[in-house]
Amino acid sequence: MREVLPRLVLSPSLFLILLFVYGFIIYTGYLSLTDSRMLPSYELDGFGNYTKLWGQRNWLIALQNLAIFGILYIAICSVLGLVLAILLDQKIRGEGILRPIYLYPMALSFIVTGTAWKWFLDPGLGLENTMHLWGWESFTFNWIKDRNMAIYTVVIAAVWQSSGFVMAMFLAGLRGIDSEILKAAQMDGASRWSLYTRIVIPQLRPVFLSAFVVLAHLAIKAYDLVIALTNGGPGRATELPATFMYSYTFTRNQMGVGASSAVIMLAMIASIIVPYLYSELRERR
Amino acid sequence: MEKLLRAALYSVLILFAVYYLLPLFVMLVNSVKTLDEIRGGNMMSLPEVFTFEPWLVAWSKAQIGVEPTGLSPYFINSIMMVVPAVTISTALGALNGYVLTKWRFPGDKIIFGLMLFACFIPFQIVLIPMARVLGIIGMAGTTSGLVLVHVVYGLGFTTLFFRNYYAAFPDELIKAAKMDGAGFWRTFTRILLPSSGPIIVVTVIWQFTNIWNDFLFGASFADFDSMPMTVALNNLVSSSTGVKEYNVHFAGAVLAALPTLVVYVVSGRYFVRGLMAGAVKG
Amino acid sequence: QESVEVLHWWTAGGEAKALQVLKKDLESQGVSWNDMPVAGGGGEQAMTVLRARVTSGNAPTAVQMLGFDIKDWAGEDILANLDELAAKEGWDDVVPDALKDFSKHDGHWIAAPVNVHSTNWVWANKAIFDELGINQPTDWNELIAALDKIKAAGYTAVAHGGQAWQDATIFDAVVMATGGPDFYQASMIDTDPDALGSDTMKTVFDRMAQLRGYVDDNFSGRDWNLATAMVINKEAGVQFMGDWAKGEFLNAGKVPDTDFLCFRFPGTQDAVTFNSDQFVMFKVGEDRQDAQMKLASAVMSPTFQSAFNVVKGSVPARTDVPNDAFDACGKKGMAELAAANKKGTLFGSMAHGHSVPAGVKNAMYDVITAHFNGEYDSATAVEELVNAVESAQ
Amino acid sequence: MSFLQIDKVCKSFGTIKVLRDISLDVEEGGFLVLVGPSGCGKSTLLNTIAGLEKLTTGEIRIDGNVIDDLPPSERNIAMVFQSYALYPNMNVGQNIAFGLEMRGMPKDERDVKVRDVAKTLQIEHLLDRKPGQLSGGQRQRVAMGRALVRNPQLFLFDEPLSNLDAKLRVDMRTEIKRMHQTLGTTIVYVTHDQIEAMTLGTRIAVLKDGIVQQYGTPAEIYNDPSNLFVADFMGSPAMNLIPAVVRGNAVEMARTGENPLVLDFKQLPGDVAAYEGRNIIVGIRPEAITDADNRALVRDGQQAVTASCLIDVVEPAGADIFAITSLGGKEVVTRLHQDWSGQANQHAELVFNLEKVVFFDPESGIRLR
Amino acid sequence: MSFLQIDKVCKSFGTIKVLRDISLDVEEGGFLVLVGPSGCGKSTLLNTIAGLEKLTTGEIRIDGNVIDDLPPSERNIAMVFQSYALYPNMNVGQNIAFGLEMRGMPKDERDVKVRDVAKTLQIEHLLDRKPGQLSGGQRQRVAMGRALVRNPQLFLFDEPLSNLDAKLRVDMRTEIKRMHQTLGTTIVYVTHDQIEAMTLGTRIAVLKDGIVQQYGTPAEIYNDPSNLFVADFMGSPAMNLIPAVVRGNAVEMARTGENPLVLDFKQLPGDVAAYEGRNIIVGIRPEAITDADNRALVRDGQQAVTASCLIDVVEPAGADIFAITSLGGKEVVTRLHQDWSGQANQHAELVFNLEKVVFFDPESGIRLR
Ligand SMILES: Nc1ncnc2c1ncn2[C@@H]1O[C@H](COP(=O)(O)OP(=O)(O)OP(=O)(O)O)[C@@H](O)[C@H]1O
Ligand SMILES: Nc1ncnc2c1ncn2[C@@H]1O[C@H](COP(=O)(O)OP(=O)(O)OP(=O)(O)O)[C@@H](O)[C@H]1O
Ligand SMILES: [Mg+2]
Ligand SMILES: [Mg+2]
Repeated sequence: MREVLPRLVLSPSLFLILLFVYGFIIYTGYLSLTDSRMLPSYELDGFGNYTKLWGQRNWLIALQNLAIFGILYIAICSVLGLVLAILLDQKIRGEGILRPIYLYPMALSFIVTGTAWKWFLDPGLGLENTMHLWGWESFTFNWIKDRNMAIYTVVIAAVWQSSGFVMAMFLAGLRGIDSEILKAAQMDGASRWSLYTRIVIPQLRPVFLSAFVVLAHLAIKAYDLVIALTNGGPGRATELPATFMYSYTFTRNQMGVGASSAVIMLAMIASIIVPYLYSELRERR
Repeated sequence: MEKLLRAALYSVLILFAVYYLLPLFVMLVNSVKTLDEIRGGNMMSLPEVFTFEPWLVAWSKAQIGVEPTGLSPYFINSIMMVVPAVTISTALGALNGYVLTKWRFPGDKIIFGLMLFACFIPFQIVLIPMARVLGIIGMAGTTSGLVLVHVVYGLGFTTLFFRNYYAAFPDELIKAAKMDGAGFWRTFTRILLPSSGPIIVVTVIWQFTNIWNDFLFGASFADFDSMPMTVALNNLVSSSTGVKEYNVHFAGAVLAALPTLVVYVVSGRYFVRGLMAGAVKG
Repeated sequence: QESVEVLHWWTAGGEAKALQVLKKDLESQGVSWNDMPVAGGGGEQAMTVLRARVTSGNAPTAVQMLGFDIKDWAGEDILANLDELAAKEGWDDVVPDALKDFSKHDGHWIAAPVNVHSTNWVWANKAIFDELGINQPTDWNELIAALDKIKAAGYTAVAHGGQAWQDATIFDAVVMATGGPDFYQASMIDTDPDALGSDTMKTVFDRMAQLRGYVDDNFSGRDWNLATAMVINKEAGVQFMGDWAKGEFLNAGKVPDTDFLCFRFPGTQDAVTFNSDQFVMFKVGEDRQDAQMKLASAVMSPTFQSAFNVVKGSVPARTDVPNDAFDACGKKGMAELAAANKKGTLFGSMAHGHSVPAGVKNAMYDVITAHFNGEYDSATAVEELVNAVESAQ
Repeated sequence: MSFLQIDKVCKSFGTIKVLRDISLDVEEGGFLVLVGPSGCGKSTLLNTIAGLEKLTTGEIRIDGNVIDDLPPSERNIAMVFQSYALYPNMNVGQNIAFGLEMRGMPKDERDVKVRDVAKTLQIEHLLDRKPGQLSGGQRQRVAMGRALVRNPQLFLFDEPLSNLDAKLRVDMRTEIKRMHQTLGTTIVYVTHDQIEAMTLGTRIAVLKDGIVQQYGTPAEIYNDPSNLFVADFMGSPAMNLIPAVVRGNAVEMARTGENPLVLDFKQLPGDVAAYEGRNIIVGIRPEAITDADNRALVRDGQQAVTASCLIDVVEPAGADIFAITSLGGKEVVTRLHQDWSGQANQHAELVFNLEKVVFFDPESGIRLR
Repeated sequence: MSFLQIDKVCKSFGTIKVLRDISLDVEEGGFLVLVGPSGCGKSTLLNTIAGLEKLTTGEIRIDGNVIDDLPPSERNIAMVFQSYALYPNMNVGQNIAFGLEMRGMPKDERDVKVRDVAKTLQIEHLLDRKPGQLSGGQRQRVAMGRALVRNPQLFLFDEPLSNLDAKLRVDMRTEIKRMHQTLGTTIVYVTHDQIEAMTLGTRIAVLKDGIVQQYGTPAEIYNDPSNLFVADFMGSPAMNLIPAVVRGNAVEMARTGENPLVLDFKQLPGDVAAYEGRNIIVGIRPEAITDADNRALVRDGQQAVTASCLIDVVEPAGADIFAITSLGGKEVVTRLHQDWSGQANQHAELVFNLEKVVFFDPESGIRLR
């Protein structure tokens, strides 16, 4: 009896998760092997969808974009988050005001801020125009219109949204470092620079790991950001796997291809998350 | 020298504050301009003619569907959905965290791993099968259906938060309660729950913002009478072939974001601290 | 009480007001209206929602739908049969054949068409035309000449928003203007590989590239109404856009023929490419069928068609609606629609999903947009077009 | 028959054997202290008695009744934890009353009991405070109160004083001792602290790797350790364990640059004879080596040897002076009178109380008697 | 001139005065121990010496040079922290070498120095390990190594042994003592542990609320406390502080149900005369009251009084037996020989060593001499 009750309590959640997450993953896996177009069909079709998928130029672009976006996004967020956290950790007056300012973008959805960002980045309306109006005529900032640069504007907006959150994580990490270690380093004659590069940052390794996992999954799932900002354009220049999957499944009536791209995405996520989970849960004991 | 450094430090921090505030500033400034001024003017400039009209329109007059209802009725819908969804997912998360840390059994880690991985699935893939299931159990298009969906996909995070929090909760307390004769439930309700303040706040904020901001599920599974705020906002801002009233859009956007903004700013400090306790440490 | 639930994406002021006419009408018959608006992306969002609704077995009574989406849904055997009502009200006689192609499936009525938008319009700033002494161009060369003039005068010649569907809207017109109705039929509707890969098609792409030269640098991602605003504000000379653009002009207080001009894309004067919003009726329980029929009937009533389309900027799907309430552009549109219907030059617009299924359409979008943004030269574009269409089918 | 009988108890976590065949008996009103290095299984044994862990094999009986299958709440056992484990959300009164409440005692009755216990422990004025507002010593008292109020058959204490500072620890130790004497309840008590073990226990069990090394009265454990481990483990400063060679009835301990120190016994224990000419380990506690003026530490009739030794380090410790010399290659700690006036690096006359010397086999570590 | 001079140092955090007018001198090669209750400002004082905190007023001089404005790295001071503060991301060798590296010493030179220090501390085999893989004692050694390698003018230790278990603490204590004797460096050392303070320090400063209560040699502090606070604070078990009444050259301590105990002095200290017939506090350390057989604890020529007292509690503690009796309404702890064979609740003959008795004013707590 004592042993049964806890499992009983856990079981509704487990049931929900198994059905609604893993059941659906299996379902999607199955769909990716069928000839589903507009609505699910259950006729098996082999790996046709996968061949089709990898034949799509858009898919390759999406993957390439994801690589660019993911690397930049994760790198910039981490660096910026770390720098901000370090700066904020210098006994700043007004930290209580700055911190929520850095953090609040996480609370807003891009449904809300997308238009503002689009405006801000638009050369005709936003920053460029403003600079022109303020007299800096030669200023140009038209990345959002530039096929080669548009993906970087997605990075800018995404960094805006998440870097504050990463900052908070690093701040937590910094605050957790034993103050005696910092004192010891001072006694050892470490300059502020070597204090951080040699002593503090190496100790933040676990935070880097957590931040990486959070950011990586956000990068792979990034959807409304792109839709709100560029809707995949100019051309297909900012297509990402998530937008690709959505558009093939729901607007192009190629559900099979969409499902196969979802399976690939899941595989990518799993390849990042599973090792992390494994190490985390093993360490615990 | 030291002073100079300090000044530079503050300038950098304030510069970043500006970066983070810009979009909000754009929204706020343009929500109190007239449409003409927006069309002709500088996005960053302060309004020449200050008008509160767009806010009123967005709240109570804007065309969301056929009727010019404004966002207000959908606000209510969102509340009706958010409150139970947050409550239930938080409660389940707390129970799961409790069992996974204090009533461990073989395989509990695998179960936790399964729940955690669920945080990471892209939601687009569940739309179709979820719709089917909702239809089968007769919850399609209802607020309770939406609540169910949000509970399911919030479970991973709520469980994670509570698990990490309770993991730091001394096992000796549980043992003491057992010695005192408290069973599974009473230990939970009398000992753990009353001490879970910080993590409950974190979880509630997290769930609240996520559910409040959700668009995909709201659009897909809601009915005419259960449509949440975000969907209404989307109807307001992204109508396809009509005239775009940007000032109203921005006002509406800020209105829709208001609850989450308030929540973040008011309890931001608690949130960061709780996040340390519950999430960051992995 | 009887009720209907209607899924649509008409949430902007004018559109919604137009729908209210319908709502009031139904309510006067004791049928309540459950509104289910889902805006965004020309109904993309709504189609996703519809899919979820249908999958969950909770289909709405009626759904606003465009072109091939209707055909796709019709294939799923979940639509209602309106034959009885159509026979009683004689829809067959008043609805153009090209529309019926979508409203009927296997010979059965499944949808009630609301309007016809024609997409091959040119919207011009009259002040600029007058100032530069430009007449309405009637063929490609005149168009280029006019655009050159406008450009030389320092205006943006073509106001355009760089979104795939806007690119494709121009493409439709250029195909029609370059190859004529038969070529349009062969390439855009029948997707005949020979037509798609023909030299004519290469010319089409060349002309697209040529037009690209008249667009300002800042076009990418711009919403169509912002482009319209450029014409209204005398920043740009012309915009190639469907008739919904008229609403923007009217809203800004402009008057047809005095402040702005509307005319067919040069070289397509006789032909009309269209898209048509229709209310597709889904199978519902017996208790709700009566209301559904009332809705269909109301949609098809001439008064509604007139009232709605006056506001919407489009023309009625029925050809027998009196044109008294319409403005100059509207009257022109109605006349030309009727003419094209008679002449057999009324074609579904590829850009708006009325000529090919969504998959093919999007494949074409990809090529057109890529080419318009300079990723392909015209020869490659032709090649890619053939490939893309083939693999999407 | 003993009151608490722990009979051949084994406990494994997975494949790790944490308790191996533990048998201990405690008479009613007895005070059993468990000591041993960290990880030796002390807490695990306590948890098995409490019912918080199921034992793998063996049996535990209280008053003759096997309790192995009873849940903790039905065993009538109270436990005080190292961290006190006070419920942080309840005030002191509620903390103490919680166990009674769970057993369904009505509120007025509870209140009376809580007030009684609080009075005994002099924490009446704290009843409305939350644990977070208490000092370490006060928390400790509340934890005791929580155990006391239930009036259990058996008390378990898991290092209850280790979180207190030295001064408070001494006070609370005395208090626990007094409580035990007043109530006469049976107690099982885990500690790391030598003095606690010696002063509180009626019996001490020394554990290592889940095995009982020795079980006996404090005096037995201290004066009569059954092996090197126990000898080394109990007592602070620890017993000096000096390698020596047996020569007839004497043992010789090497010194660098001097003649060996010879301790001449009237009669060595029987076992030692077999080691003639070979190495053994000689065990002498610091207080059994003292300065010559302090001779009376060696009581009348006890054998003693006086020798001059080179003092390496002098550590005045207030009440005593610890002087360190070197014998058999080992540092040897001696305890001298606080008024002793010798210096480091000089010779001093030291008295070795031979009655207190014990011998061990150098390989097996077993005591030679 | 003293080597380290702390001259009227004050330190405030905001409005809280943490150090008030502290003046302490330490000769070269001296060993100053700071003791005092938690929060009295010990760590703060250490930090000001190290330069980790700026002092508010006052001056600190080393070798005659004022160092107040030098940053920590230029003071040539090394510090060992309670938590050891090893850099977790570096191995032992890197930890030890870090200070040298920061001072720009070339790698080969560093390696030689690190190896030397590691050899001295017997941690050569650990050089490649990370701190996480070390035991408490090993970490402690590494922390010492890090300080030693820089060959500083002054060592600061902030409770360096408090995280070690009792056994290891004793060993490391001896090692620090030896290191001090070998190197002859000046040391300032903070501890909570009485024995550490007594055995290590050449001087002890007792702090309370940021004020120096007494500054002197360990023997002075222990035997000659200047007020009640110091008397009570130093020594474990603590000094017995017994209310008594002055009658001529004797003091009387009340006993329940018995005649008062009278301690008859040859000559009371001068200050005490003024208290004739009034209350004073008599301070006697536990080891100054012992059993009659243990008389030699009272050395020749020392005054002593023998009296029969009722023993309340007996606590055998291995090396000694602590017996508790009651005088002047207080529990009085006495330290008896381990072979003493009395029982609780019986009378025993106790000897009071009058040479060791001190007196205090009951109100002000000031020592009467
Ligand atoms: N639940 C458990 N699962 C697996 N191993 C455990 C568990 N609890 C304890 N152990 C192991 O059993 C051994 C004994 O643990 P126990 O806590 O009884 O030691 P202890 O003697 O109380 O030590 P300490 O003095 O440090 O409290 C340890 O090696 C520990 O790692
Ligand atoms: N940075 C600071 N800001 C404000 N107050 C401080 C700061 N550091 C210490 N204090 C206060 O100064 C007083 C002395 O602290 P300090 O750490 O020196 O005490 P301590 O004697 O070392 O105590 P412990 O024995 O507990 O280590 C305390 O009351 C503490 O709260
Ligand atoms: Mg333990
Ligand atoms: Mg301190």
